[in-house]
Amino acid sequence: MNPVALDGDAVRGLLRKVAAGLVQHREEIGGLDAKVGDGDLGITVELMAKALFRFAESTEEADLGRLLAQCGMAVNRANPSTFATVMASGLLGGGRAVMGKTSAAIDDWVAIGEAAIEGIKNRGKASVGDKTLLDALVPAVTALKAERVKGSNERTAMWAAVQACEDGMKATVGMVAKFGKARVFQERSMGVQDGGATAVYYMVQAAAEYIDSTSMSCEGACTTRPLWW
Amino acid sequence: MNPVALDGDAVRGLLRKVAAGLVQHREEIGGLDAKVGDGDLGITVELMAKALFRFAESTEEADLGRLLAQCGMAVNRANPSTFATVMASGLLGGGRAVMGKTSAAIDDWVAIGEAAIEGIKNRGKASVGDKTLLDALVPAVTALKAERVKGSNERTAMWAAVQACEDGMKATVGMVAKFGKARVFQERSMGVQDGGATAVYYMVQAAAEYIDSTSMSCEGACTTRPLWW
Amino acid sequence: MKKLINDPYEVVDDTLAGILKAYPFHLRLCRESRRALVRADAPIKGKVGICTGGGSGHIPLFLGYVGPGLLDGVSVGNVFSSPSAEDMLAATKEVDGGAGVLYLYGNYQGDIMNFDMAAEMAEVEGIRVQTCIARDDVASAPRLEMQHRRGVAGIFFSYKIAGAKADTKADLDEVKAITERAIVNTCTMGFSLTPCIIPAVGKPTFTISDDEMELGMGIHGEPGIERTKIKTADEVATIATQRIIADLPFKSGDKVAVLMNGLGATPPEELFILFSKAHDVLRDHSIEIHRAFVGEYATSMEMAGASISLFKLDEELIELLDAAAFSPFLLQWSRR
Amino acid sequence: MKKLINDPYEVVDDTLAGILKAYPFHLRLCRESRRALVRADAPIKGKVGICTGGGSGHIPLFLGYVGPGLLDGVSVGNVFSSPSAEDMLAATKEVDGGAGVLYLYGNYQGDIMNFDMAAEMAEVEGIRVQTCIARDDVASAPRLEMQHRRGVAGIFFSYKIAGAKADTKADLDEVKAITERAIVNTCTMGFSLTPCIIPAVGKPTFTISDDEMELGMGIHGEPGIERTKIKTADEVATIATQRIIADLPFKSGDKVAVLMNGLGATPPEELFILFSKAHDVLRDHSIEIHRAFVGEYATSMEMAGASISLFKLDEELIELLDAAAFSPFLLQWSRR
Ligand SMILES: Nc1ncnc2c1ncn2[C@@H]1O[C@H](COP(=O)(O)OP(=O)(O)O)[C@@H](O)[C@H]1O
Ligand SMILES: Nc1ncnc2c1ncn2[C@@H]1O[C@H](COP(=O)(O)OP(=O)(O)O)[C@@H](O)[C@H]1O
Ligand SMILES: [Mg+2]
Ligand SMILES: [Mg+2]
Ligand SMILES: [Mg+2]
Ligand SMILES: [Mg+2]
Repeated sequence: MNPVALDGDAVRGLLRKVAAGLVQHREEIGGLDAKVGDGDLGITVELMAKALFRFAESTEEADLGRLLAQCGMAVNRANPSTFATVMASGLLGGGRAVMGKTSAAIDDWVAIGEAAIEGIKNRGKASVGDKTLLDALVPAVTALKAERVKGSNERTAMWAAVQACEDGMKATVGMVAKFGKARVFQERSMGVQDGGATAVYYMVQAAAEYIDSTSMSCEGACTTRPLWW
Repeated sequence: MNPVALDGDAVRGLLRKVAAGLVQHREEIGGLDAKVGDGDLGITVELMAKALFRFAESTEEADLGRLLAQCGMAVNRANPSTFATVMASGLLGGGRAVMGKTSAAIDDWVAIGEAAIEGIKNRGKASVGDKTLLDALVPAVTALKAERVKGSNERTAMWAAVQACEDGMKATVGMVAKFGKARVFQERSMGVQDGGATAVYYMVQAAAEYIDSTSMSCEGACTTRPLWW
Repeated sequence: MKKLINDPYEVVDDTLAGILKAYPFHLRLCRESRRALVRADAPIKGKVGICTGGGSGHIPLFLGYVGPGLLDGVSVGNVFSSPSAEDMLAATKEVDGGAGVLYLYGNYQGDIMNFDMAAEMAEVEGIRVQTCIARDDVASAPRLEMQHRRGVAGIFFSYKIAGAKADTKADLDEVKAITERAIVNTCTMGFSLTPCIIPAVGKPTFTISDDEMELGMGIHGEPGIERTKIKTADEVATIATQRIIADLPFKSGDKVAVLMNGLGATPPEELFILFSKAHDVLRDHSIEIHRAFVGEYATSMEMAGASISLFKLDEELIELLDAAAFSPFLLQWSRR
Repeated sequence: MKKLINDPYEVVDDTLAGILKAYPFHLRLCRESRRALVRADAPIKGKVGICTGGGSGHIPLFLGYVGPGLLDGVSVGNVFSSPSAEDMLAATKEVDGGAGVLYLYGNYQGDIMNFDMAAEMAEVEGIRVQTCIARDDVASAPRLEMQHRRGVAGIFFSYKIAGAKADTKADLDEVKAITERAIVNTCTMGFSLTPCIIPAVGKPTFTISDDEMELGMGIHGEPGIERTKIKTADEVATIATQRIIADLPFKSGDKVAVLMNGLGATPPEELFILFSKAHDVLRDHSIEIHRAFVGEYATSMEMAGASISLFKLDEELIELLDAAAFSPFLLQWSRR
């Protein structure tokens, strides 16, 4: 297997794949937010997915840093709920890590992930353990980095990240929410998996699938309008 | 069987009996008004019954004319819906027919009935055939008068009135409402028995039962507070 | 029955108690009735007094329309039933400032019979009374049988005109004349999605399936023109507006005031969505909106639905409509 | 889902279209956003501009509080979600009359993050921005953790105070200071009987049995203190009023304004029944009601329920509360 590097087109393909993954799980994610929140997270992920897809279709930007930053603005504009705003802050942060680059290899992925986490923490003030999407995202990036240090290939590294992400997501079940509309549920929020963490899990999973397909040279799988459009 | 004449006490007994008869059929009557009206007739007959009962308990009036007029005011005050206002107009009218009297025999009953009908027509402008309580009340009074002319005794006359009242009530099923909130239902009001006519039927039936008991000297049957109080 | 009440039979009296506690500077109870309120400063000497009344369950109708530039007195009955003639008389006596009293209320038989009785009693007391009966509901009878039309939310415009005219110290006949003009110039059509519950009855006044609505329904749930599958806001607004335009009739260049009234459970958002389309239909007929009112002006407790009223204006009516007025239940008269 | 709408995804834009058609003399759309409105006469030179915003589905919150003596600009997001920072910036730019802009909105994370971003962008444009965050919901956190309290209907009082203060041409820091005082002096407790439906979701936000209610519920259906069997109006009003009195805390002789707010489907009659009891509880604590507001001031679409807010007054706050103001969505400011 050759090293995988993503250029602008590949990132656009990845965004489409992630969008499709989100929409597929819209009901499940919305249902979790309805249990301990205001129930709008399903709409948010749907609108976010549409925004990602539309953005991927409409841009030709080659600079990956600008591409991610613009993507963040598009996501925030589409539906500026907490989740989307936090994701937008992550994209804006992540973009900063690859500003000026036109291709991103696995080292860049780690840098993007770490910068995204920083952007999210700056905006939302939450930490790991507060029952937010950070509980899924942070372990995923940590695992990716660890695999990279071990010298694993991209597919192995990504699937390790998916596994860590899933564990993190599942761990939110036992947490008490400290942020957002779920906060007031206090102990009642225990036992319900965090909706935002769940959404991140499906995004990371979709990304891993895209890397699979890319590294096996089956790009183009997601370039036609998906059924749910 | 001796001729039956009603004094103030007897009229009070009769009012209580009528009140009990109304309350017993509150649901049925209200249900009819809900089908072609605003559904409040059940409450109206309940409040009217309570007012009748309370009035009968609270007055010592011997003049039957004044007794009926005061009863009319009490009914109107209790819940001045169309039905109660029309009934109040009937009681005010009926009272005029026995003003100054302290006892009413069957001839007076006929006179009260005819004057009540006039009072109701003056206030409400409806005629027989318009699908109102007049369609039950007018045949009842006509039958009572006819029996009186034939020389029937009070019980026979009253039960003939009940029969005519029932026929009149049932005939409203086939009529189209010309007055009140049922009017707008137009043809849709056909097939539903008139709630006001139904209430009058149960009132006339209760009156006949009371005459039965009176003529068999079992007064006092309704002097204790009824269960529904 | 999900209601925030105490005793279903005390709903009206509890409501009146709350109103008097909330707005003691504006309203006072009548001496001779627990069911009649008047302006705190009634009677206004030399001004025609205006009284309304009707069944409870429609706030701000009727209790909310008492105030400067509006009405002087009001009596209410039980939910959806008329007040008694005695209640009406009590208000009449306390609002007469020597210039007589106008009765202005909706076209319902129970109210008519009781207001007529009250007027007879008032004449005995030496108070001159005239009567105007609002009948704006186009769905309840064709225009040729206007005497059979129900009075619904459009009475709001007649109230405003009568109140403003009386404030000019016009005499009783003049106030009656312009109020009649306001009544004839007003048409309303309603539509409902859900029933309401009379507290003392405890169950819905009618049933309707989850995918149905009633076009032309009255404010007590009286049926209208048609029961149909739920339509979009645009469809409903178009049907209602066109029906009213055809009825009145309006011609291009006319000026109107529009009332988009919510029946209770319908969110304000939906009223604006409906208004948006009504506006476009009027524009397409070159009818000019002088002024719009969007909100709850005549409710039916927790019923979901709305009504649209058009009020055809002329120079004098515009001046009276725009005149200052105040009630703590309402709204927006302080400027255009 | 029984709603009078067109496309569930177009509810917000259709609503805004209706508002602009209904009240063109009062409001205009911002040049750079479809989701931001300002006073028709904005900016007012030399006056601090006040902007609010938040999720849709709460009318008259937020759109209805723009007008003379109140706010200058507003942006709204989708139902129950924040507007974007760009929408907020668009309004900010159009209301700045040179004296800076105050952001005044409810304590929700999505709104905070976006308003913070907007403030950063506004500073870049040379507009000074200060922020006040309303947090009046006693049920959402104890007083010691007031930074975690949700903003609910009581923001109404902060709006009025901020608007009246800005009208005196006070500077940005002065307007911020008194607005903070209004926020700290306001407590609200809500209670709900039924859920509401986000149009694009199409099903209720939560379920609750036919004989249950939730005490302390937030305006998006967030849970509160307790789910219980339905209580009488008197019980609910007593619990809520006492909880607020204990929280603020009030002492005998204090003056307050009271807001009895309907969440949407609850009839006005029930609000007055609730108010009646709240009044009596306050009287028993020798707390004087300076002024009462009963009606729909912050809704949650078709949710049934209500909230009560107390606003503790002092001389300056009374003067500002009673000052004239106007919005076509409201009100009763023309006199006391
Ligand atoms: N401060 C925060 N930092 C990071 N993520 C957060 C934060 N607060 C909430 N979240 C995430 O956002 C999700 C809820 O998003 P959303 O439904 O859009 O919120 P809201 O409806 O309150 O705007 C939560 O499930 C959580 O994962
Ligand atoms: N003009 C009338 N004259 C006599 N009876 C009438 C008249 N109009 C209606 N009614 C009777 O009144 C009944 C309805 O009474 P009610 O429910 O109190 O009316 P509402 O709810 O309109 O006040 C009808 O069933 C009918 O029998
Ligand atoms: Mg949410
Ligand atoms: Mg009826
Ligand atoms: Mg009735
Ligand atoms: Mg409402």
